[in-house]
Amino acid sequence: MTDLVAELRLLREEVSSLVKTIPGPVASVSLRVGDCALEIAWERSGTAAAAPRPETRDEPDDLIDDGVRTVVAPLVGTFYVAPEPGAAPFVRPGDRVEAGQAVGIVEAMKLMNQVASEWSGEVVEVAVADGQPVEFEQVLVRVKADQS
Amino acid sequence: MTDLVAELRLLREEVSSLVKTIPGPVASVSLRVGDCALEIAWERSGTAAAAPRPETRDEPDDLIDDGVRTVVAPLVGTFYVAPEPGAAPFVRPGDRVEAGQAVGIVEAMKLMNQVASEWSGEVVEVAVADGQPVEFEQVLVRVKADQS
Amino acid sequence: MIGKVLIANRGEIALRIARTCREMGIGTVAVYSTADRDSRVVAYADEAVHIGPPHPRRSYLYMPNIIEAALRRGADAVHPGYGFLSEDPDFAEVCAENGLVFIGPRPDVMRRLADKAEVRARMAAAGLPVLPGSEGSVPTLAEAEDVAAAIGYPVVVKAVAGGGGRGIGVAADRAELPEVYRRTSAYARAVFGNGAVYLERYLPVTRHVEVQVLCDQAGNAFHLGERDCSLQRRNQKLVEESPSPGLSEAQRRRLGEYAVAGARAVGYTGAGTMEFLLDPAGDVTFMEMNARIQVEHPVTEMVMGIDLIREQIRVASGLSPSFTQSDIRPHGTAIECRINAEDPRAAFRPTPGRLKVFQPPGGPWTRVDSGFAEGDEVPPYYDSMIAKLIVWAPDRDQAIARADRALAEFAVEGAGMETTIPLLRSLITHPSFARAEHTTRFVDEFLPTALS
Amino acid sequence: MIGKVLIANRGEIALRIARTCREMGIGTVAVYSTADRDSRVVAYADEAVHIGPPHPRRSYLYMPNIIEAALRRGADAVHPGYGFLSEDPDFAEVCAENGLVFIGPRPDVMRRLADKAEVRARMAAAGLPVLPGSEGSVPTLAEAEDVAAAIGYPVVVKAVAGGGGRGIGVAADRAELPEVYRRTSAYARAVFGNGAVYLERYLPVTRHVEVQVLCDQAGNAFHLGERDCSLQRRNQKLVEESPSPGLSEAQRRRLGEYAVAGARAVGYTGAGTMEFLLDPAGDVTFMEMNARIQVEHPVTEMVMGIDLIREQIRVASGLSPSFTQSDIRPHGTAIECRINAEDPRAAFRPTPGRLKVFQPPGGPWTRVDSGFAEGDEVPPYYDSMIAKLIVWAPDRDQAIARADRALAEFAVEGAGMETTIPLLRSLITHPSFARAEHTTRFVDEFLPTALS
Repeated sequence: MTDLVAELRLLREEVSSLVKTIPGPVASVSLRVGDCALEIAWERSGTAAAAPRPETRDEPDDLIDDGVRTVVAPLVGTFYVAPEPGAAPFVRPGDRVEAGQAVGIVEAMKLMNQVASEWSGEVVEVAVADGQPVEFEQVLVRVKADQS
Repeated sequence: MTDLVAELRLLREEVSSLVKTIPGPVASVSLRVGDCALEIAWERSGTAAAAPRPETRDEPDDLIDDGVRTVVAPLVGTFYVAPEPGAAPFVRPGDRVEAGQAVGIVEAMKLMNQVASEWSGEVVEVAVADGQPVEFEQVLVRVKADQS
Repeated sequence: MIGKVLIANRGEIALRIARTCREMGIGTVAVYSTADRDSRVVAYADEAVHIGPPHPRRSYLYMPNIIEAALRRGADAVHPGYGFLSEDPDFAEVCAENGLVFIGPRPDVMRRLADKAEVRARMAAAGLPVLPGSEGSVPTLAEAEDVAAAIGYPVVVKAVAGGGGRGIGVAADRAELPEVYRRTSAYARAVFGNGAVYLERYLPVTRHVEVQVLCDQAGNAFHLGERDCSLQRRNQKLVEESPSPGLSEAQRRRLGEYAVAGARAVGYTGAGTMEFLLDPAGDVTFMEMNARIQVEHPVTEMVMGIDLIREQIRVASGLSPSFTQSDIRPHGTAIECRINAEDPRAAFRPTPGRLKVFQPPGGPWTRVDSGFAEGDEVPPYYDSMIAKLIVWAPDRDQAIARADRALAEFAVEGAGMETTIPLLRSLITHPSFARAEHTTRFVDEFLPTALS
Repeated sequence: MIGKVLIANRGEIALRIARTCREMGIGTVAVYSTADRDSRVVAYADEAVHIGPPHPRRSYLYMPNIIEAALRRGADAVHPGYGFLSEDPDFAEVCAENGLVFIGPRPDVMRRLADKAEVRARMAAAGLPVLPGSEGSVPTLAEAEDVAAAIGYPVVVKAVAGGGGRGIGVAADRAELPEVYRRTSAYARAVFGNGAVYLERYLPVTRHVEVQVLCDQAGNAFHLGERDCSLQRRNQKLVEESPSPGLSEAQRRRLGEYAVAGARAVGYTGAGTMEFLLDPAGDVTFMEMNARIQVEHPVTEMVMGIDLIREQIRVASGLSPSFTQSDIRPHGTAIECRINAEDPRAAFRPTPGRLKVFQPPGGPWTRVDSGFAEGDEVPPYYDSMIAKLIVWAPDRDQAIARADRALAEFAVEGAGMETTIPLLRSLITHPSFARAEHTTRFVDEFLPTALS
């Protein structure tokens, strides 16, 4: 029961955060975690005037999903772009990655944690320089995911 | 059974929290946890039911001048409706007053200050009872002013 | 005992008084001008009476409406706060005539204190050091020239009816005296309705030190330590602290004795302040006595652990204070910063308007007295002080660090609004202030650098 | 001296620690979960590091991310606050292994203190009064029955790894013991991962009195007076005060001596709390020792004029405290009220959500420690305390009046939000509290009336 509550809350929290952080009017959200699933559809309306649209014209391009996805740090530590000093980096911008492929390492408590891309596609950016400290969920690498 | 009830309640609470936290008018929500599922669809309407309409219709009548004007206390003191105890009141509702005519007295620092109407017209209300304390600019008498 | 108090003031001091009344179980009647309709104290007090339009002359200075409000609402006492009617003997008299306890000294004492030249003479007679100067007022320029020649230049020409730094002129030499005499007298006639002036020797580099006194109706007089108010800009205090840094115990004791002797000499009752100048040699001279609670009273409260508003009410009720002189021992240091809605870069022009953001600091030993809350409007009709920040710490260094920490936390924003917060931070963290070397001229000398 | 502190906590205590660090000129690193992204301390601290998702197990309790954050940001010390990792010996050890000063006692001392049965034995050996009970833990029911027969019913069964009121069962007689023994042991195994329990005689009507201690690394131990925390609901403190009303000077002195002797007996360093029960006859018995700064530490600060966080940091830096035992003299009375976002009418269910209105009180001797400001979101993942209100006054009656005044000023509103403010007001203004006759059972007995 407690776990269920926690999961539900997480689900809700995640959706709220998500909706808050993505600019522009969202049409629908669908989120599934194990047995839990949440779907929300917003009213699509010519009556869009009724909806509070604070930043409507700020970044119109964001309405179009450009397919760029992020690989984030799973924990706090130091980011390394290569498996060892002097070695070639895991990925460079322009490289192709497959889902599950390592894109970097976060060292924490002297352990090397490989970070894998969840997406298959093209590396657009390695956002953190080698040897820099990273926070939880800090964006490490941007990948333009393949159209599915 | 208890668990099921509890789960349902959780679902409901989560959905209402969710709907409160996400911006914009929601068209439908669907939430599934294990065996439980909750779906809600809002009425899609040309009517603005879903849209928050803050102050549009709050006091539309104020736009229409009903011609009622107020005579207010020029100072703090005690209001008297008549020139002396036992005498007839200066004005009664329904009476006609001319601009400059006394409608009451405010006693302050043992001085009797006659209060005159600025308006010619019909007395609608004497808003303060005889012998009551009044504040600065407190409404004493309401007059429906003549159309000019 | 007083059962219901009308608070004849506005802003932070009105709320300050209402808070203590609430804690004492005493009812409160707030009065307000149209501009203060939505102010905190109006919402806070048990009752509130609208007494007039924004202009003070027709509201907070207009006695008939205030007296009527007190009588109609059944108040048995009036607390005048500071400013407005607080030092007006006529108001104290009218209160008495209407059976209202005026929380302050007796009208005759207030009248006596309003004549600065007479007070000076009385204090000198009571053994207090006063600067060499005229005996009483100086009605002619010829007489002024004789007195100035006797006491030596530079001399200060002061309005008999002045106070708080207003109605003062300095003549560097004989050539300047006629113009300074004429100007000061004309100002005094125009502003105070009384052109009489007196002369004193000018003390160039000084500290402003004042002693809090409290006298009950049975003739007991107490002093509650001193405050240093040397951080001033054109006689407007910006920062106050207690105790005064750098005084020896002997100086402190002597100041206290002077203050009590002076208060007795004028038959004082209630809370009052004896102001002194402290010269670089450590000598003090009496300056003036203020017959009211002062803006900076909280620094005394924090180091003494005594609620001065409570004591004022006790004494006005005929009770003795809740302490004896031997209970009064200062602990640590308290500093007050006056936060004004003003633009120091534009000659301290007031910047009234809506407080879009108003988040006072919190945490240990951080006291904020304010009459405003977020969303409130600072009206343009009154003084521009929006809050007093008072901190306490075991020693002065820690108190300065705490004041700076708290000032940094204080968030105030509004369209076109500027505050003295950045200036206060640069003043209190200045090495001269840390070493307590600042004089009353420090701010004026420091300002051009601070604002550039 | 410590130059940069990582604050391994959230909410009011994180901001409280950051404020003192700022005043001391020490850099601060805040850590935060996703839910606290917009919290005050994140904005306030010099640096902030996102350490994990809302669930504490993956953020505020997740050592690797906290240690990495400290190392990566160059912190040389970690302040754990209260709760979370503050009493975890492993965390203290990991800090030490990574060259970080853990602001708290040594890991071995913390380990010792985690075993309540062993602490009890050590305190008894040091001459502190403990309730009749078992020597160490009681591994079998048969043994428990023997011990209970010897000390007399009712008896309390306590988890060795418990504390703060968790893991406790009372057996009124022999018939009840097997079930209470089994239940407490099972709870302890499930919650603390250690099912060991010990027995003590049950003390029915009591006051909860605790003594603040501070020990430096040179072996000096100081006591800073006591706090009375008798207003509790199911072992959750609601109101705390210092000094404890009704103690004689002799009792107070004896408590202080016990506290120092006890702290020495376990080799304590840093700030800690010795908890005692006070029975109606005025006798005290040792209950437990808490190896952390406590929620209610401000009441000690206010009566002593000592910043306990500053002293923690000094002592952790190897310095001695800024005071000696003879400096420590309490002044007046301080009361703390814990303001929780909970609905007392719905079994104290937390009511998280956005603080649409959040206006803390101000004015004299009114301190608010809070991690929130207006507009902030109270997340549902952590405890529901949204602010601590602490007031000081020269005596207890005035402190109660001031607390009530300040509580009345405290405006908190939000969709569906309820707070403990109305309940706190009815508790502190209750005649039993005014006369200081309340015991630890007062709230539970009074609640049905208060809420009806």
